[in-house]
Amino acid sequence: MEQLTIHLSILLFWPLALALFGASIGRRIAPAIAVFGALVPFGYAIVLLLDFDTGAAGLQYVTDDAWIEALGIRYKLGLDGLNLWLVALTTLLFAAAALWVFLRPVERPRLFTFHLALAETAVLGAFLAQDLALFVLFFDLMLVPFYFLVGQWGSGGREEIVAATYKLIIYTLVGSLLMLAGAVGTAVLSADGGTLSFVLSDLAQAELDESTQRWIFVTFALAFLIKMPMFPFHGWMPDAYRAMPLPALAIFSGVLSKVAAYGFLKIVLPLFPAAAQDYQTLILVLALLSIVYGSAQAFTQTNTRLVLGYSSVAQLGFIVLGIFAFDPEGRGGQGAVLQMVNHGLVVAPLFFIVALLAERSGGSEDIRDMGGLAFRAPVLASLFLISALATLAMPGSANFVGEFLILLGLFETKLAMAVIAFSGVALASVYMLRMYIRTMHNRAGERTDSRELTVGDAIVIVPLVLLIIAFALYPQAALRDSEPAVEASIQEVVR
Amino acid sequence: MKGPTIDWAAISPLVTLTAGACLVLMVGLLRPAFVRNTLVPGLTGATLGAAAGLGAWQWGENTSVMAGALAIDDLTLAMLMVFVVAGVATVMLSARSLAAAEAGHGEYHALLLLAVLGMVVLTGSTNLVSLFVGFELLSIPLYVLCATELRREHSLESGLKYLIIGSLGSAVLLYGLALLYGATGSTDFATIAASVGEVGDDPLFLTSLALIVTGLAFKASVAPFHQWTPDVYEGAPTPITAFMAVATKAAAFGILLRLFDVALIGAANDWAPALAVLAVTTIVVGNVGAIGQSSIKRMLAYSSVAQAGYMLAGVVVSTRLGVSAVVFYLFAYSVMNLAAFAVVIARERETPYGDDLRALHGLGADRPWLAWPMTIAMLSLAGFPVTAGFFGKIYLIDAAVDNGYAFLGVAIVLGSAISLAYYLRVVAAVWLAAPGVSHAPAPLVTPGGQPAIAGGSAEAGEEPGTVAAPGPVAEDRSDSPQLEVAIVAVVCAAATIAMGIYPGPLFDVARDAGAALSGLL
Amino acid sequence: MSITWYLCVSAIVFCTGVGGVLTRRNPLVVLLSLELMLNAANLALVAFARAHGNQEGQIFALIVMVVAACEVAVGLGLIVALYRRRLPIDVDELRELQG
Amino acid sequence: MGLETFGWLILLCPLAGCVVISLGAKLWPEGAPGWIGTAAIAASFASSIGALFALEDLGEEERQVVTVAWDYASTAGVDAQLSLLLDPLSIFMALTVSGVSTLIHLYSVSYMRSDRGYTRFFAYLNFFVFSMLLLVLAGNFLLLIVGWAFVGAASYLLISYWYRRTTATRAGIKAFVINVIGDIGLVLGTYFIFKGSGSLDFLTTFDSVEESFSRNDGDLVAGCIGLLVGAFAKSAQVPLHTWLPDAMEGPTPVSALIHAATMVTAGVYLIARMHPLFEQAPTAADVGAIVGCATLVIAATIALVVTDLKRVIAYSTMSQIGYMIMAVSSFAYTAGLFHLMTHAFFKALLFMAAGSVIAAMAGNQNLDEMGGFRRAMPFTFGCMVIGGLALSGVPPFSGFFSKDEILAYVAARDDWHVALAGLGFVGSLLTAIYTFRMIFRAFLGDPVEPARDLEQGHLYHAPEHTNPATGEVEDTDVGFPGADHHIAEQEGSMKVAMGCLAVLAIVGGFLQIPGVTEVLHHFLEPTFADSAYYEELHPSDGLTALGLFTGTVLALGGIALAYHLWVRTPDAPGSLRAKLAPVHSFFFNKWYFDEIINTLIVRPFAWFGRFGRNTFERIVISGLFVGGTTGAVRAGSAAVRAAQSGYLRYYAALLLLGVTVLGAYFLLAGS
Repeated sequence: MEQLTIHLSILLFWPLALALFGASIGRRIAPAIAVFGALVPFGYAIVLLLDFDTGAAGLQYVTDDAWIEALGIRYKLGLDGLNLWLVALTTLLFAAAALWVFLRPVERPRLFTFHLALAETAVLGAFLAQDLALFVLFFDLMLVPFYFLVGQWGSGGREEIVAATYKLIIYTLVGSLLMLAGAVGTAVLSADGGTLSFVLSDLAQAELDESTQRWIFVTFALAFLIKMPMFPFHGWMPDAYRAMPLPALAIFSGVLSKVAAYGFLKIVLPLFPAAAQDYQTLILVLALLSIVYGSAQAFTQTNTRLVLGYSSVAQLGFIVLGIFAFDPEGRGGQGAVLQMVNHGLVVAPLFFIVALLAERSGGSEDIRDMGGLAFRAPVLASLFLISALATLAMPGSANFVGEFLILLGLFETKLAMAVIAFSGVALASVYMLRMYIRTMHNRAGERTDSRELTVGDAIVIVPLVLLIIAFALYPQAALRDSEPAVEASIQEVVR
Repeated sequence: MKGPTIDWAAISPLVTLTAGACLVLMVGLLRPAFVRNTLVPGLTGATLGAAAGLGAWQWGENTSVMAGALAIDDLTLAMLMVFVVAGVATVMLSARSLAAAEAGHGEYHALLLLAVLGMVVLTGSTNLVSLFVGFELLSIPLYVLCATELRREHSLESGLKYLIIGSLGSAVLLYGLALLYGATGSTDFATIAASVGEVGDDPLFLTSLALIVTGLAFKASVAPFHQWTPDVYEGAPTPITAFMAVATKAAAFGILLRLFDVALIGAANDWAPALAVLAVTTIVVGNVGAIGQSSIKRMLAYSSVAQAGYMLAGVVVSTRLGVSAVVFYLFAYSVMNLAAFAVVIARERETPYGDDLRALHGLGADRPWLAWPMTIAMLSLAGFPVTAGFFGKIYLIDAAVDNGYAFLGVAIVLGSAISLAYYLRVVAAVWLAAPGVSHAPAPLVTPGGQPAIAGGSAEAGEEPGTVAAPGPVAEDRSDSPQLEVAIVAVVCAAATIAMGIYPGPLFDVARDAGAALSGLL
Repeated sequence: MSITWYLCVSAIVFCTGVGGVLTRRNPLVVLLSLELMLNAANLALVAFARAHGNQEGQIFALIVMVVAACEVAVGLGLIVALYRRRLPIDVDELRELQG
Repeated sequence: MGLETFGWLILLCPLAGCVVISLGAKLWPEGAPGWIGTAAIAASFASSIGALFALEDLGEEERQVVTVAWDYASTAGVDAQLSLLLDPLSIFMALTVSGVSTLIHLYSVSYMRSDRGYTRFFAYLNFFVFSMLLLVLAGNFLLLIVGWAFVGAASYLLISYWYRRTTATRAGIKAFVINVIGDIGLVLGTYFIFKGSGSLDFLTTFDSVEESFSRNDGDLVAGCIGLLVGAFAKSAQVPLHTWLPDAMEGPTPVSALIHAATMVTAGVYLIARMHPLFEQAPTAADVGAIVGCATLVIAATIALVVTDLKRVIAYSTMSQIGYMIMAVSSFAYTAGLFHLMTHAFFKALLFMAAGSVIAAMAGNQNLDEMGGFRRAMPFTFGCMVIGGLALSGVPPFSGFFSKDEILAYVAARDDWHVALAGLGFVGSLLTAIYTFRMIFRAFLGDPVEPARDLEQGHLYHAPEHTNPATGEVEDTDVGFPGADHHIAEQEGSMKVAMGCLAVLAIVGGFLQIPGVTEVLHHFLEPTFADSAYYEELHPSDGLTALGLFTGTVLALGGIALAYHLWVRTPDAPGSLRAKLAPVHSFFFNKWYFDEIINTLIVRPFAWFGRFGRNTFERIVISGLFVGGTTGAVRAGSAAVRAAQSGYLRYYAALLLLGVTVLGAYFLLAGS
């Protein structure tokens, strides 16, 4: 039986508490305190990572208290193989972002750091929540800080920014509001007369009939597909990516999309297996479309942010392919979990690098204004190259292992789709190299000046890249931990 | 002969309110400015506080008084709390308002107290007669209060509109009550409930049902009987608007719950579908109508229509869960609306833009202590997590799905989805719009001219000072934040967050209130 | 004599009131029409009281009269106020607030 | 030290070299990186020799050692470990690769000295060698794929080494993408095979191949075809060859190392390594043989007409690899690998010599502008001739034995393979012609200006450096081609490297003289012990003799013809070209492969992308989805606000309307 601990609550609320504290102290000190507030959870996550009982099924470090009896909502947190590495990734990226903000001050730092911290708490909450209502709560809460981050610190004209915030919030919140209805429906119908409970483990027990599962599945799927985003629900993505301040964007693209993918594995598959079966093909087709379409876009866009944005659309497509492969061995699921971590790990440094590139090309983030930047910046170039190669899942990177497992799983159940999906792998190499060459190589642009990255930049980016390499050498670490959890979450479906 | 035994303890809140009203009216006649600006509001607040205290003391007694005409039960008392909160807030918001000064503080506050009294009677009534009395006792003072800014045409217009449409509504209601009495042969809810069974398909009864639904739906501003709401809300003095938006709504739903879920529960099959349709219509109309309104008060009016739709869904399901959900939502709804209105009032007084959205531009950089309450209120109204609105919605959806009205749940979330468009517009104005509001003084109201209402005329005429530039009103124009307004905003916002983080106790209150209604499964 | 006739009369009176509210533009007349509607209700109440042989209806009717009086008082007050502000005494002119 | 230690050392030395060079980039004194790199590779070569002896110590049957570092991705029934397979084949490849690489590094030390990217160059070069060795030593499919992709990446980096040249970057991305397509083929093939065998480990898969697959089993054939796609992409076989000629954008040592000696032969190694699978799926093997044969002819024809010195050699490389692929796909493993080795020697030699000439031409690679370097550069000329003779298969040079062994074995495979062998002989005639066309045009005839300068003893320098491909002015910031040039005549290290290779190109063939020595065959036996053909497939002595004779005749004939055309009657080629205009243009445009691929794949996709960006996003995503919803809501709002007319009496009317509707509903529903 799982014994209760308080660790996760500390991990969860530390950043927010520190940020509030820092904000109350003063604008000068706030960023420093925020760094502290982000580094401690990272350390905490590392400890949990090491202390985690590998190979054990079920939750660990469980926190479980009654919160709202009237609605059967419990404050239940827990770690398992699914969210362990994602939590670590989250804390890591937020720590990086906090450092970045600390090293290159923003205006109104107190609010900025506060919003960052709120975002961290929300994301961690969504990953740790073991209660459906709690998950929905944190899932929606994630939006609030990003609304302000885009709105107040966004780049571009006032109109574009406001439009971007509207699209971002309304698109994503429409989805999650539907999910709210779905969640309540799940709880009520599962209880069916009995005592109401939102706790996931309880909900997993009750078998909803197939028609119910279907409409609830749709609500959840919409919320997650919009959040990722997947074709054709990506309408909010370009504007939001264009406007969002880069440290926030690194997190947004690195972690928030994973919450959605995680939601599929953690909630949808165990709770609505029958519906998942019914809609498998539909979702897979959407994923394939995302891969092809996202790659095509990434291949034609000239704004570096959008190249990365659309590449994420394609990468998320792969993750979803893995989740919905439903191969008996669970290879697809394993690959998906690994790939979530990988993608977060590679896309964050890329966005930081984009910021550096913009500085070196007269503030423009358009690859047509860049070129030849590698000349005096070999280190920057190699960091960029490593991240880029990892992103295009070059064999030898952990991303490759992820895609290898994903496609192997899909290959066993849906051969044709797997073959189509491979086109995405080829296209990835095209758009990532295109971006690398057009920025780092070729003739130098007019307003570019090639400078090596500063120590401050290195402090943020180098560790991330080193982690990419380390992970490439030993992806087994994550796979080992996630195996039992993945099996557990897909067993209902593949049976 | 000996008179009937009276349960003084039970009716003590009512007595307090009545006495308070008379007292305030009398005291209001005294000259010194201190009396008018401090004592009268103080007394009003005290009265409300006392009523609330007595109510709390009576909590759980669930007694029936006045020969079964009134039920002082947990539902009534819960509503009483809402009224008191709204009343106190209104008193604080009116402290420097033109309206109170023009109408005369005594009258103004006395009317306020009487309206509260009427609301309590309405929600408590278990008899058609007391229902109607309460209904009018709540309406008539409000007609007057709406028109108290005598020198502002909008105020008068809203007053008259409210009066005429309101009287029409009450006439319809009254006719309905008459027919209901005719059909069932009694004005007592219990007896009606007993006899509803056999008169189920009596056309007399059915017609009365239609008329009653209309009358009450009108007060709760349910579409398509909502049309007075935007106009009146916009025209009325803002403190009164806040009061109406919160308290009237609460009273209307109190009686809706009591009448339909107790007296008419037997005919649920007849009215439930109709109310469900009304609920959906209301949700759509309210949310859609609010989009693109430049006047914040008007926007809030439409939003209150939409919120009425949500709560009506709770009435439809006619289960304990439904009642509790509505009660909880009413609490949430009150605090978030009061916070919003408080900010509007503050900005009305310090910018030349009145209640126009421009008045909020750059508030975030300018007045964080007003910006945050507004933001929280809007997010809560939109149903964001960690605010009261979030759990309110969950509770309502829960109730709806639980009794097989899943589509109402979906309607609620779709409505909230639409509502984002205008709530976020406000938040955007607060945080994202460039500050650049000149704090030029708003156009002053010129002194002179005789106010119409007899009581008000004397002093308002003699001392235009209270109306015009100097004195407290002048202070409001200055940049100094009006403390009491800010307090209302901050407290209500804090309450919103608190309910969003630890709603447990409130859920218990709501559950008791729900339990108070007999005849529910 | 059956109660139906009383009801018919009261219904007719009620409809007359409604018609007045809908057609007349002078607020005074509108108020009068509203009075008609209330009194129609009163008639019905009394009739029912008689039919059912209990007093509740009559009590109700008495109370309604009082309430009606209050309404009219307030209404007249407002109209006077409008008049003082030199505003047109015409409900159709009162449309500053709309949209 | 044991075999396993040597195995890991082979891998780690180049890796260490790469890391050390790049980390110390700022500290190293002038020229140090070159020597560090060379030393690292030499060390790796030494450990290969060590491994060779360690392997020889073992008994015949246990000469297949697997050594595991750690679990790489072992989950959900997938067994992927970091494991090396040390057996004669892998050691043979390791020896060839590290040996040739050492010499080429040595060559580069001087050749690249004045390039500003000197450090970067050697870091890349070491990384490449590491990847190549990983490829040949890998013990399971996953690791093989990793090495496979790494060499592709290294080749990309080195092709676009002069990265300010748009031609170079374009060639680089082209090479990379085509190689990725190859990787995909490889991965898909792996999936198919894994599906049957349930294991990624080589030995496990091979041992169980009979149980897992029936002969010509559909999955197995599909899998082997997938592997072949990978092999074709890497070894520049049609139709995936178009990247190789463009790859000549890279510095000459790169062309010598990657695009002649080592990487491009990976396909040959792959097929040899997978022989148990191919023998179980002969259909796939036949495909390989046919494609190889086609390539060797097509490439040879193109090489006849190309005027770029390096591209001539590149096409000749394609053609030679065609021979090897054909051989291994016809199960003539020894012959294929033997030619792989000899080809590595003489082709690297040819490239080095060419590099020296190009340096003398100040970076100009156009044959039409060369001539008469014989007297100016005797050493280079000598090496070029030796390489040329070996390439055209003139006895007793190495190419003679290897190529003719291939043809003999292929002919002996079965009747229709004879046809392939016949085409092979045609190819060897063409080979002789284009090789000596190149040599004669570069070295004979009357000297051009650079040659004359050189005879006076000073090296020619172009007034301004231009990109030979496009003629655009070079950006000398990023190296190319360095302040001054270096030719073999003046550089000791270049002399040494070329000398060694020249010797090897002469004597390399003696390892396998038909009927005399069979060193290679015996050495490789343990790897191919399970092969059904390794011992059985043997050409009759008569066939061998015939082959040797024909080969000699064709080679000499080709040289004579070339001499006649380009030395004796210098105007003959022009008239010939005029006569055969269509054929010439067809060859000159490389059989229009690039154009076809462009129109079939690249253009449609680019169009799709633009369509998505300009049309779909605007009309559907933001138009239909966003615009549609907001539009509907706006319309509703307009309606509601229109109803809110402000007319009191309308409100009253609507209210009463509502009552009536409600009443009607109740009366209808109730009764």
